[in-house]
Amino acid sequence: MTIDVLYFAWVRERIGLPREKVVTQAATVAALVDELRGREERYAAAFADLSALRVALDQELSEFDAPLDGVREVAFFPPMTGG
Amino acid sequence: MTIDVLYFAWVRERIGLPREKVVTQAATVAALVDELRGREERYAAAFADLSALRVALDQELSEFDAPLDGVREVAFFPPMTGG
Amino acid sequence: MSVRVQAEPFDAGAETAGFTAAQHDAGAVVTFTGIVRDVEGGLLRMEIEHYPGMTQSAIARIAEEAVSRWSLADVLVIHRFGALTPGEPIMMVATAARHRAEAFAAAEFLMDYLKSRAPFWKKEITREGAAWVEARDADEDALRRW
Amino acid sequence: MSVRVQAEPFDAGAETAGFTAAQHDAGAVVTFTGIVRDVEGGLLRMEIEHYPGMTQSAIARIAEEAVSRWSLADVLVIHRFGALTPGEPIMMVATAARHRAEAFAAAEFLMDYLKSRAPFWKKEITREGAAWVEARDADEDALRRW
Repeated sequence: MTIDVLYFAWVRERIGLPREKVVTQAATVAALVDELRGREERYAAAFADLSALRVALDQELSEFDAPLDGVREVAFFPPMTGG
Repeated sequence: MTIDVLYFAWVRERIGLPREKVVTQAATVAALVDELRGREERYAAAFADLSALRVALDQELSEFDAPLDGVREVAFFPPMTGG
Repeated sequence: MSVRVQAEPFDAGAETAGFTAAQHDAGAVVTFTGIVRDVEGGLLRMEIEHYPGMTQSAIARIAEEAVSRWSLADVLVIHRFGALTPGEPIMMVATAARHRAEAFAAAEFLMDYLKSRAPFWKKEITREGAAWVEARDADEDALRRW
Repeated sequence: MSVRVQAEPFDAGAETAGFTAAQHDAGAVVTFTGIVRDVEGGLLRMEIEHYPGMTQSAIARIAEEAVSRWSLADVLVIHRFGALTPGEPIMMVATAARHRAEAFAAAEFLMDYLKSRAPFWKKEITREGAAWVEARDADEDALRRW
């Protein structure tokens, strides 16, 4: 399947791009993260500490152990600092 | 001594005037209230239930057992409803 | 710190704009505006009586207490007296602080104390007659949390 | 209920005036305005990044949650993104209710959730460099009270 993967804030800066299409068979967010980590050092750096990251599936906050089945858009970012 | 006595809200309406000068030897607010009650029915009506009243001495909230010594202005009114 | 007791209407928007623009080190501004609500029977007007010699100083003391409890950059209190019609602002408070928790807490504290410790009395005049607004136990209870 | 996510500046005073004037059965209006504070080293600008597809709906859901928890007459949320300079309003919330306790509680709830659950990220640019603002544990803790 092909998923839109989005990056925000310092995750975007470390990886060096705001979004990309990723072809993957990963069953969960965590499995997708493992695939991305294996790609290049900049991905490994961005995903070094999952406790410092948040994930949204199709624009809803989710968890790293959530399944990717049917998901079209995954976004990774640090804890939010609005307000 | 002569004290300015002020009335607000329904206390003012029951007694029928906003302020008056009162010559008294009352030692406490409660003693002054007793004197006023004895004057006329409208005073007795206004002071029937002290738990429904508040008192300020020289423009500071006080208590009915407070001494009147040196006080120049006494105000009686119902619980406040500002804001 | 600014305390105004006045018969004239005020514009809550203009007051908020002026108060906010005057802040240079505050990250948080909270405002509360109290508005005359219509009541059953149809409110013709609300009359607010106050104790002129005491009102300003009583409010100033409440505001000073707020400033001493929280780290506030600024405080504004405006309270009207006289005749008001439904929809008109009765009063407002504004607080400015570095962080939101302080600005919120101070604004709630000011409101709780103004409700029960500032010498104002409200009378509602409807087609059916006039009645003094009674103090609510909940308002007196609200003071205990501070 | 109105939610606006925008790059353009807004006037907290004009928004407060408009929001207040629109209320017909509310006795209480609370507003919160967040302002860009200067930081040590001198803030040149703050850049706010957001997640366009998610921001509006995430805020709307928080506002709907507030409406379901308290009896609110109206809610307004405005949040900016892009480049801001010290002294500029970042965001505001306004709540209207019959009584003040509801308006205050809902405004604080909205702020707590917007801080930690709306997809915005702040970056501070000073003469010494640029740094992403880190989320504070206190902001995450604040959610537990609701």
